[in-house]
This record gives sequence, C-alpha cells and structure tokens, in this order.
Amino acid sequence: MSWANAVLQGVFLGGLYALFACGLSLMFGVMRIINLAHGDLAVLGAFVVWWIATEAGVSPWLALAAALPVALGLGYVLQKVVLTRSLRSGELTPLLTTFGLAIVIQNALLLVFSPDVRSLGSVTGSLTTGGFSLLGLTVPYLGLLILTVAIGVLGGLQLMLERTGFGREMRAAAQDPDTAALVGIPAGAVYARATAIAVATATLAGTFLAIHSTIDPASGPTQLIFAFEAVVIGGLGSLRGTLIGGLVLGMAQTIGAQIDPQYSILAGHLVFLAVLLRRTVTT
Amino acid sequence: MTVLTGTGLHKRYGNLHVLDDVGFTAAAGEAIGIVGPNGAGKTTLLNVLAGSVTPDSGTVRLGGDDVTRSGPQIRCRRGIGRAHQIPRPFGGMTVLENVLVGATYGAGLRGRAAHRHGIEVLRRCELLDLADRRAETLGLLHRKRLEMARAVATGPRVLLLDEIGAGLTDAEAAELVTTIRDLVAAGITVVWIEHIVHVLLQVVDRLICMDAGKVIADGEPTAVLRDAVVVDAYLGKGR
Amino acid sequence: MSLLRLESLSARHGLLTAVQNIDLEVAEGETLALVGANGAGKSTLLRTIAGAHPPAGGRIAFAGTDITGGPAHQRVGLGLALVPEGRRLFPAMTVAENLAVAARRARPGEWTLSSVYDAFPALGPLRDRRASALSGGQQQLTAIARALLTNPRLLLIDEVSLGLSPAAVDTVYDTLTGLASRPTLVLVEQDLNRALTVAGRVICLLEGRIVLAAGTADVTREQVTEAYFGLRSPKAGA
Amino acid sequence: MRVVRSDRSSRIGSAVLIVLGLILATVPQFFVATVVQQLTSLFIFVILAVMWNALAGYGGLVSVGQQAFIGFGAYGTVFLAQRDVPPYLAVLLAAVASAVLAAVLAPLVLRLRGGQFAVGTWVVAETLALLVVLDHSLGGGTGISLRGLNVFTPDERRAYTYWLALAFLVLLLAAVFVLLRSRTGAGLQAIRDDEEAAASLGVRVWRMKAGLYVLAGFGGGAAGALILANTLFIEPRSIFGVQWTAYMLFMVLVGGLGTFEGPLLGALLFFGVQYFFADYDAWYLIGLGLTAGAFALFLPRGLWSLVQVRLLPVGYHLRRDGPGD
Amino acid sequence: KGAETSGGTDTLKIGFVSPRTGPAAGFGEPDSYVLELARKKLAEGLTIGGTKYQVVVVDKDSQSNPQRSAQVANDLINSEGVDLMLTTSTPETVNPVSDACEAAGVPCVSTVVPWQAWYFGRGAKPGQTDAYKYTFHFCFGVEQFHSAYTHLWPQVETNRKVAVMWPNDSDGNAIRASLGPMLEKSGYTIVDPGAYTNGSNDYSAQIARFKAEGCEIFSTFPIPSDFATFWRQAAQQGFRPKIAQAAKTGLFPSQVEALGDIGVGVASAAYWTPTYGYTSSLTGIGSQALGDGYQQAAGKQWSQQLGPSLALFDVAAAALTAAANPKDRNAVAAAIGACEVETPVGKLKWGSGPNRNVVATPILGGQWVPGTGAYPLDFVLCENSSDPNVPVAGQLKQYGTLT
Ligand SMILES: Nc1ncnc2c1ncn2[C@@H]1O[C@H](COP(=O)(O)OP(=O)(O)OP(=O)(O)O)[C@@H](O)[C@H]1O
Ligand SMILES: Nc1ncnc2c1ncn2[C@@H]1O[C@H](COP(=O)(O)OP(=O)(O)OP(=O)(O)O)[C@@H](O)[C@H]1O
Ligand SMILES: [Mg+2]
Ligand SMILES: [Mg+2]
Repeated sequence: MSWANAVLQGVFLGGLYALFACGLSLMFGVMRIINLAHGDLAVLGAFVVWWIATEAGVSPWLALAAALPVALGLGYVLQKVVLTRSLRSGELTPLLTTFGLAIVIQNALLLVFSPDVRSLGSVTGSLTTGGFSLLGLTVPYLGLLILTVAIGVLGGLQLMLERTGFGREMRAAAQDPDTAALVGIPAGAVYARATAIAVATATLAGTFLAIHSTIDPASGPTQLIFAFEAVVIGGLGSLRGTLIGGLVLGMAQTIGAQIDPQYSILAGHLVFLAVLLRRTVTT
Repeated sequence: MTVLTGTGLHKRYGNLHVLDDVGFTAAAGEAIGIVGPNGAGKTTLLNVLAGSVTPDSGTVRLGGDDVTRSGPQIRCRRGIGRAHQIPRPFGGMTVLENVLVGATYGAGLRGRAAHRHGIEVLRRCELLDLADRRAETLGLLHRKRLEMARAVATGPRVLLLDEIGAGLTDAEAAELVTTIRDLVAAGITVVWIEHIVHVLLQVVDRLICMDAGKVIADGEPTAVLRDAVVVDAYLGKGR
Repeated sequence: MSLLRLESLSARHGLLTAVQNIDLEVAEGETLALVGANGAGKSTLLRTIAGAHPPAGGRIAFAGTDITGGPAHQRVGLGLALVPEGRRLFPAMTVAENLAVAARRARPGEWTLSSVYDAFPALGPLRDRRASALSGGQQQLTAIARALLTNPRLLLIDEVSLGLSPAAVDTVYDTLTGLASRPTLVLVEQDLNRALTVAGRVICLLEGRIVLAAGTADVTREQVTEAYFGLRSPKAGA
Repeated sequence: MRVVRSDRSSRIGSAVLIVLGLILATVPQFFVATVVQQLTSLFIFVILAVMWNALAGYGGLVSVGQQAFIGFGAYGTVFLAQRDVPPYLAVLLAAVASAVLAAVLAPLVLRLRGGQFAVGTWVVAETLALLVVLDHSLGGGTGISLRGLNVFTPDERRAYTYWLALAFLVLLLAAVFVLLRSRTGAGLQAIRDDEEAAASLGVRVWRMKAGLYVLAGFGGGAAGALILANTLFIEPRSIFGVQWTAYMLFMVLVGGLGTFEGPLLGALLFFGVQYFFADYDAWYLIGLGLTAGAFALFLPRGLWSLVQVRLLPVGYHLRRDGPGD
Repeated sequence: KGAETSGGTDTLKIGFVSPRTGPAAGFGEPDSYVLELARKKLAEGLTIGGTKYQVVVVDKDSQSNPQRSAQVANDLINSEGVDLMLTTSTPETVNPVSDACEAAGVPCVSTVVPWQAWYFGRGAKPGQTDAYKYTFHFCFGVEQFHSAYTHLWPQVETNRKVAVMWPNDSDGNAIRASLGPMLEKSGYTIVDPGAYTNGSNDYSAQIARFKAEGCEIFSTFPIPSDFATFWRQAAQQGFRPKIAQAAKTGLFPSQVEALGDIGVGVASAAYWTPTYGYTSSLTGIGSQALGDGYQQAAGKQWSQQLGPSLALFDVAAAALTAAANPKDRNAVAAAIGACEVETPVGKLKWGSGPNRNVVATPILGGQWVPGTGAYPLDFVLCENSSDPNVPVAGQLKQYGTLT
C-alpha cells in the first residue's frame, strides 16, 4: 500500500516538476536558451502574486489572474530588450545573460521583500491541506489541481506547437531566425511571444510552489535542476516529453524516499542518468 | 588492383531503402564519376564508404582490409579523404588552420612538413589568398573549395568528392578539372559525385549512375550516358 | 515603372566592401541573370535586397516604396522573396511544415500547398521527411518551393541549379518560366548557356561592382566570360 | 611563404609572463599576508577559468558540472588527510584522483551532446554531492574542516598554499599552452566546430575529448583541493554548488571565450570586482549580475576582443616573405 | 611575529561576519540594527588598562556560503588586521570563519550554531576538552533541547511516541547523534524514518510511517520550505500529532506565519525573547528595550537573532577590557576563555561549560499562538528549565486547539 502511495504522490510531485519545467522546456528545447534565471523568474512571479494578494487582500487565484498578464509583458520585454541581443552572439551568451538576470532578481527581491519566507498556502485553506481518500490512498486536492493544470498547460502548448501556424512559426524561428524572416515570419516578435509564455508558465509554477511550500528570495535555484532534468528526460523540444519527464522524476524521488528518505533526490538523479545513457545508446 | 570496394551494401531509413544491394569497386589511380537523380543515394553511398554512416548490411574494404565497422577517423588515417556535399568548415578557425587539421591528423605530418603541405594544398585549391580568413566568413563556393582542400590535405589514397563543382563559372570549373587531374596523375583514386556532367566527363574514366538506391549503369562514361535507362532516369528530356 | 530599384547600394562584411555602389533597375516581369566569379558579391547583393544583410549605403526601392531600412519579413509581405544560398531549410521540421510555415503569411496568389506539390512531384513522397534528412537536391527543391509559396512579385534565387540533377533543373526552370503570372526573377546562375536562354538581361559582378549589364540578345558567351575576369587583380593570378 | 606561429608581440608576451611567474614566486617573502592570501584566491580563480575555457572554448564541451571535480578534489584531500597523508601531498594526490574520476566519467558523459551534456554533468555533480552527504566519516551534510594544516604557522601555511597554487597554475597554463600549440589544439577546435567533419579528417574525436575532460578534471580537482587549503572548511552543498560554474562562465565569457588570454583577464576582473565591491551586500550581487548582462549584450566576445595584439603564440598565420614567393 | 597586529596602536578592530544575503539571510537581517547599537556605544571608545582605544567594527556578508565566509574572514584578518572576530548564524558561516581564525591565531567568538555542530563539526574528537586555542563559542546544545523538550512535552498528555524528521545537515546530524538517545532514555519512543536531504519535495513515505506508528509528538529541524511542504502534506494525508515541535524553522515569525492556520500552535524554542530579564553589559540595553527598539526601527516583529548578535559585542568588550594588552592576540584569547559577562541571552561564563571553548546557553520551549498585539502570531514561553530566571508565560496547548 505504501508503495502504491509513493507512486501516487510521485505522480502529483511530477506534475509540479513538469509545470516548473514547462517554460524552461519552451526556451531550452525550442529556442536553445539555457535559462539559468528560470527558477528566479518563477519566484519573482510568485512574489508578485503574493504581493497583489496581500496588498489588495484578494484570493491568490485572483492575484494570479492579475499577475499573469504582468508576467507575459515581462517575458515579452525581457526577450525584446535583452535576450534577442544576446542570442545573436553565440549560444553561450544567453547563459551569461540569464545568470546575470538570476542574481539580479534574487537580490532585488531580497532588497524589496526582505529575506522572510512567504507562502500562499496559508490563504488557500483546505485546498492546500485537504484531500480525499481513494482505494485507501490519499489524493491531495492540491496535487490533483497541480497535475491537472500541468497536463492542461503542457498538453495545450504541445498542441499549439505541433498543430497551429503560430507553433510552427515558433519552431521555425527557433531553428533559424534569419531564414524565418525570409519566409515572412517576424522572428523577433515570435521569440518574444514564446518567452512571454515561458515567463507566464513560470509564474504559474512559482505560485503553485508557494502554495505547496514556501518561497523566499533565494529559493529560485533549488528547483531549477529538477526542471532541467524533466526537460532532458523528456527530450528537447517536446513539451509532452517534459510532462512525462516530470512524472518520471517525481515518481523516482518518492519511490527512492520509500526505500530510504536519503535516497529521494539521489534516486531522481540516478534515474535521470540512466535514461540519458540509454537514450544515447539507442540513437 | 582495387583500393576500395563495397559489396552488398544496404541502408534503410524506416521504410526507405536508400541503398539497395549496392556494389562498388575502385581501382588504384582510377577516376570514377557518380551521377543520378536527386535522392538516388549517392551521398549515402559516399557516407558508407567514408564511415560516417554504417550500412545495415554489406562490407566495405579498404586495400583488402574490412573497415565496415571502423569510424571515419580511422578510415581517414588509412587513406580515405572526403569532401561533404554541404560544406562543413570549422567556422571558428582560419582557412589555413582548417587545412592543417587535415594535414596533421589525416596525413600524420608534423611541424614544418605539415605547414609546407598545407600551403601547397591551399595553393592547389586556390585558397592561398584567404589563408588567414576565419572559415565562417567564406561564401558557399569558397567553402566548397575548402572542403576539398581539407580532404586533399589528409593525403588520401582515395578521395571522395561530393558536388564540389556546382556553381562554378566555366573558368573556375576548368581550374578545378586541372586540379583534380593532377591529383589523379599523382596516383590518387578519385570518386566524384557531380551533376554538371560535362565537367565530370573531362576527368573521369568510369561513370556510375544510381537511381532509387541501385546502381543502374556502370562503365565507360559516354556509354553510360547513352544508356536509355540513364537518360530516362537522370538526364530527362531534351538531352 | 521598375519593380526594384537600387541606388548606389553598398554592403560590407566588416572591413570588406562586398557590394559597391550598385545602381540597378529591374522591370516588372523581366528575368535577370546575375553572374560573377567566386566571391564577387552576388549572394551579398541578393541578401541585402531581401533584408537579410544590412546595407552600408544607398537605397532600395521596391514597387515604389523605399524599403532600405525595413526588416526582411516585411519585404516578404510586400512580395519580395529570396531562396538563400545554402537552402536554409528548418532542419528539424518536415518538408510539409517547411512549406506550411511559408504559406501561413503568404500573399494571396496562385501558389498554394497543393499547386506546389503539383509543380514539383518529387516533393510529394518527401512530405513527412525531416528537412535534415533530405538529399542536397531535395533540399534545393524544397527551398525553391517554399519561396514560391509566399507568392512573390519578385523572386531572388541564389544558385538556382545547385545540386539539382539535369532533369530537376529542367523542371525548376519550366515551373519558373512557364507560369502565366510568373514573378519577376533575379537569378544567380553559373550555367551560362542556361542563363542566356532563360534571362532577358544579364548582369556580371566583379568585386562588388557591375562590370557588364546587357540584354542577353546583345552579348555572347565570350563577352560575359571575359567580364568575369575583366579587372581581375594581379595577385589573384599568383 | 611560410606558416608562422608567433610574432614579436607574442614573444614579448611569453617572456613577460615567464618573468611575471618568477616574480610571483617570490611574493611570500616580500609581501604581507593579505597579498599572499588574495593572490592565492586569484590563482584559484584563474585555474578555474582557464580549465573551463579549455573545455568550452576549445573543446566545445559546455559543462555545467565542473564543480564535481572541485568538490571531489576538496573531499579527496580531506579523505587522504584523515588517513595521515601529509596535507600538501594530499592536495596533490586529490588532484590526480580527480583526473582519474574524470577518466571514469568520460565514457558516460561524453556521449552526451549540447544541452544534454550540460545538464548531465550538472546532475553528476549533484549526485556526487549527495553521495558525500551520505558519508558520515566525511562530515555528511555538516561539512568538515581540514585540521592537518594547523601544524604549520599561519605564515608558512599561507606561503605553502600560495606556492602550490602558483605551481598548479603555471603547470596548467603551460599544459593548455602546449596543447594549443601542438596539433591537439587545432584538433580540439575542429571538434568544437564540427565533430563529424573533424572525424572525417582523421581526428580521434573521442580520445581527444576524453583527454581534455581529464585535464579539466585534474584542474578542477586541484582548484578544489586548493580552495580547501585556503579556506579550511568545506561543506558539500557549496563546494559542489553550481555557483562555481556560474563564476567560471562569468570569467570566461567576460574575458573572451576560446582565447588563451581572455580567461586570465576575466578572472582578474571577477576577482577585482569582488575585492572592491563585495561589501555592498545585495547591491554588489546586483552589480555583478548587471555586469554579466552588460558584457553579454555589449561585448559578447569579451574583454580580450578589445585588445588586438596576440600576447601568446597560439594559432597560425601565413607570412608572405616576398612578392616573388 | 604573530602576536602583534598591524593595526594602529590606539585603535582596536573588530570583525563581524554574518549571512546578510543568500539562503540564511533571515538570520542576518536584524544585524544592521544591532551593529548600529554596538557602533554607537563603541564610538565612545574603550578604556583598557588606563589607555583609551578607539574601536572600529568592520562587518562583512558571508553570502551564506562557506567559501565566501572564509574569504571575508581572511580579508578581515589579513587586510583589516582585526584584533577580534565575531561571527554568527549557521555552520556555513560560523565554522569557516572560526577555522580561519584558529589557523591565523586570531581570537574569535561565535554563536547561533548548536555547539556540538560547531565543536565536533570542525573536527574535535569526542572527549577532547580543549580542541581550539583561539576560537570560542556560546550557544545551546543538544542537552538544552533535551531539557526543553522533556519539560515542555509533558504539559500535554500524549503516548510519548515521537515522530522525527531530522535532515542530513549539520543540525540534523548533531541532533540525531545525541538527542535521539537522550529522549529515549527519558522514556520517549523515537520513530525515525532516517535522514532526508534538504530540498526534498515529498514526504509521503515518512508521513505514512508516522501514521502507522500512531505518533503523537512530532519533532523536526528543517529549513522553512521543507517544513511547509512536510506540514501541508501531513495535513493532506491526515497526520495530526498533539505536539508539533519545530526547531530552526519557527525561530522567526515569518516562517510560521507562512504556514497559515496550520502554523498556529506549532511549538518552538527560543534562545532569546524580549522577556529575558538580562541586559546587554556593553550598551546597557535590556531585552525588552532591545525588542521594542528593533520593532520601531525596522517596522517588523522582533527576532531571536537580536539577543545573541548583541551578546557577541558584550563578550567582545568584556574580553578586550579584561586582556592585559588588547592588541596581544594570545592575551585576548586567554581573556575570552576566562570571561564572565552579562548579555541579553544570559550571563556567560567560559570555563564552566562542556569544554574550554564553549559556553552552553539555554534554549527555552514555547509555542506560537495567535497574536494579541500588532502581529499575527506571538511566541509564548512555556518552560524555563535551563534558565529559571526567565519568566514562563503560559502552558503548552495541544496542537490544533488554538484555532
Ligand atoms: N537520415 C535520413 N533519414 C531518412 N531519410 C534519409 C536520411 N538521409 C537520407 N535520406 C534519404 O535518402 C535518400 C538518398 O539521399 P542521398 O543524400 O544519398 O541522395 P543523393 O543521391 O546524394 O541526392 P542529391 O543528388 O540530391 O544530393 C533521399 O531520399 C533522402 O531523403
Ligand atoms: N560573413 C562574412 N564575413 C566576412 N566576409 C564575408 C562574409 N560573407 C561573405 N564574405 C565575403 O564577401 C565577399 C562577397 O561574398 P559573396 O558570398 O556575396 O560572393 P558570391 O559572389 O555570392 O560568391 P560565391 O560564388 O562564393 O557564392 C567574398 O569575398 C566573401 O568572402
Ligand atoms: Mg547528395
Ligand atoms: Mg554566393
């Protein structure tokens, strides 16, 4: 029973990882930007949501609804002003830019919001702390919600990338922005929209993280490696893969923890390495 | 004496049979042309001979040794030089450095000997003026020349060339013909894929025509070109 | 009225001036062949016209509007398309997707996805193959088809027949010239015979300048060949 | 006509560097403790930058996991010191052990490409960190101090650590220099630019990448062991922390990726910024981030691209001796 | 050489290292206020053996990172030539600074690291009582936790089965090694699923175990984000102990506030509160005034860090004054070893503690309850076993009965 429970909780955890990895996957898999600031953007988004919720005294969901357009705008501007330029000068330059961005965000948050920890879970009530039981297993409302949102967001974006003209343009611009322009695609605008989406999903993930756990200005980097693992397990450029990658990672961690709590994160890493090695042998 | 042979070569990509029981032999000092419609499998054959693609079945022999399982770097050091159809220069290095990679690793030359050889190759391939240019700044045709120069610099016994003459003006093509004739005269076996048949004919003494993964004709060039099947599959109407 | 008009257009790569003070007019409906030796500046000129390379000086007017500073994607909207040197397909996308991307922002016109497959039957079976897996000639065909799909008024093609088998070259030229409402064409083509038959006018570039511009009826092969090397610098002969 | 590899400025450059090295060796005799200690930290940064540049700039191996070797070198030193190996010998052996670790890891990670390699190496580093955390004889998650060095007086300890750092630095710089000047340098750059094409020119791709990875492992291990000797306390989360990669990235890209001199400059700048501005707490870090961004945007080829001379004779040019040639 | 420093003859320099940025920044937050108080007082100078010395305090940020801590410590030692080092908060900052001082022969006083993690974590062997010559520490240790817990927990009726979540980090390891056995000796049953790694995101395995064992007491030493994750999952999966005893998380009000309703009633322990009846001997500020002053100046609720941070300066002033020559490092080190001084956290006296280098200070059990004043939560002390001078303000209530 507890093994079944470990798997189930792993699936829910995987939903959170997948959601976290979504924006990263979009930028890393599609635009080849290794965004070291992804975790910090998520935390920044969560802080914005927290701030709106406390200042205006509204529910976090309303605050999230208000913050998402801000995140979209931020992503758009970020791409237009900063990333586009740095993309022009080689694939490593965005790494430096986003590294810079990461420490700027962390420390600006520290200055503005102090090092105190915050959480949105305190105001979402029984959603965060409740659950129902099913076949003797506990299904947490929050886990279920996160998983549903993750499937919706990643699945929706995957469909968008595959099936819609905009998605194709995004992939085309990502592969070769100069040539994309030659077939009429305003590559800059397409990139900016992609980053906008990435930052918005990061905000979503950050908000769920703040409900699931707590956030403080330094908590961005801690989740970053899990997100990268999810992206790579799932295969670059595929959001469906990222979703699966997140679930695999989540389950690996909970099953590892079932063996011994110390092996939780380690098990995730080992599964990641195993997947990676198998993959390169076969292709 | 044969230097390079491929027997019973097969290569599939999914349902696509790209090489379908292809046999190939090249004698020492021979100049062989390969033609065939787009997608016939010419480049794939070259890839299999050079080692960058492993065939699903069949064997490749170089000077009598089975090299089917050896990687391109081993084959290169054992005498196969290869120019890619879509040039792959080392963009961050200068033209000279590109060629020196071939001279030092492929031909195994060191120090001044390598430098002398590199300069000689650049001169032959008309790239001396561009020796200190970063390769990524070259135009397409210079890239093609560089592709050939690097292959020549490895001091090959067999030189595999893939469409290095396309896009040349008549005069440039004539220079290229001279260069390749010199190589053949120096005893190098040349295998050359080219769609500009009249240029090809100035050099080769054997012509192979491929279509849909099969060799459909192989022999004396003019005879091959007169072959009705070849005319139909390759040259099209009006020829 | 001319469709394209260049006024002392220049373009540079770093310190090297690859295109120098080009003045040129291309009339609607005409076919112009652009020839010149290796490194003469042909590709740079086409890329500059298409907006893929910034001009260093001069003006570009297309269909009466000045497009000198405008971005490339806007020019596509105005009806200017380029088949770039090296094909530049989107490697991770299938042939169908490569074409669909171009079709999405296409101007209205006779080229549609289905008419392209009709014109280039060789592409049909390749529909679902990733561009990176195509042979050289297949890539070239796809690139030309992709540019046609934007329904350009002016189509610039760099190295038309590069990598194409003789039969495929025929198909391409038949398609390009056989249409009722065919686009104005500027072609880089080294096969002089072909160039002189297809084009109405030939322009020869040497070190970034026009050294010969004439109607194809008025020049011989020999005259053009001479022009390639007209002022060839002494060092190059070394 | 001939190929030349050095012109006058680069000869002067090498000479200056050699003289500088000799002068630096005498520093502990003449300067106060703070200079010695600071220079030691600087040397460690330079080692890190040079090694990362060798990997990424010349070999195209963008590793986000070099901290695996930093941590391994540091913990290796602790491990050996616990077994009564003299501490400075332990530093040396730990560096060698890191090279061995790299050789063991090479067959695993070098099959990965691009982004997968980057994330894969990072995960390897995290995995090592977790394994150390599990080992209580190494202090587990608590961290551990290197106490063996307390047998030396502070001045001796500083001087020995300094000389060791300098020796490692000179050794590694020389190794990279020789590597780049030999045909290996060209081979590595070829691999960086196009692995398949390099293979088709006879470059032994795998062997060269592995060799480079082992060298970088050795350098990382040396740096880690020196960090421990310099700071005396380590703890897995920070010694295996990804921030080291961020620092290396900063130094190398700000200095100039793929140049011999750039990383030296980058390390100097990074060190200087830290030295002068670190007291501004959060503002310092914001400044650091902005500097990184500004370089990426406005000087993407790094500081060294501003300097046109070639300081050190790596790379080739063609010299035309006379018009008649 | 070695005993004399290079600083000006009549100026004493004190170095102060604490985490102001990075993950442990919460600990360092009140330091700027404390530094201001100390500097204001020290500006008057110290008169030692008839000579008046100027005193300068140089503070540095450790960025919560050991390598950075060591570096700033070495800077302070070598370039600033500090005569005495003070450092506080978490082993990542304190241990490397102490090591640097020990190696360089600079006296150092530190706090806010459980003393076992400081003393043994740096390599002292069990049984050794004078492991260090220059570095000194005052802080609670495992015994104080034991005392606090065994006096606090009986206040609520339970089955004495303790579920523990102790991470694999410096605190967790120190606690696991000694607190577990001590609690068992006192009649508690410990249910320990094993150490976990900080930053884990799922605790279902542990929760299932605790539920199966029917634990009614829960003891943990997590970082705040892990506690929030755990505690919410525990609520989701129906693990509701009667006592929830958190340490490390729960030191600062924001960490408990972040939990929302499920944070109310969490028991914690304090090494200082404004109700401590002690006065800072250097500044003459009492605990209540210290807390109030901070609340006014910073506009936020008091934090436990205020006490020990200010105490460092009390020790510094006392030791320097007691030293025959404050510029002689050996003399200062000796003076600390013999020091006796009143600080906000209590009267400290070296030499009587567990070993030569350490003074064990009290930590008192208490509970976070709904706030009555300006802040959402108040901390109420419920036991004072290790320092009976501090008044007790209430009784521990069963978790879940306060909301
Ligand atoms: N990796 C691959 N996956 C799937 N199909 C492939 C792959 N590589 C090549 N092909 C297909 O194999 C066939 C042969 O390709 P090849 O490159 O050998 O042709 P080619 O004869 O050189 O043609 P061209 O004259 O156009 O260069 C083509 O139809 C091509 O699309
Ligand atoms: N990115 C670049 N950086 C520097 N120089 C360049 C760059 N691209 C082209 N050049 C140089 O500019 C000149 C013109 O090049 P361009 O490619 O326009 O000529 P081309 O006539 O198209 O030549 P080709 O026949 O090789 O296609 C050449 O000398 C070329 O080497
Ligand atoms: Mg081909
Ligand atoms: Mg061109």
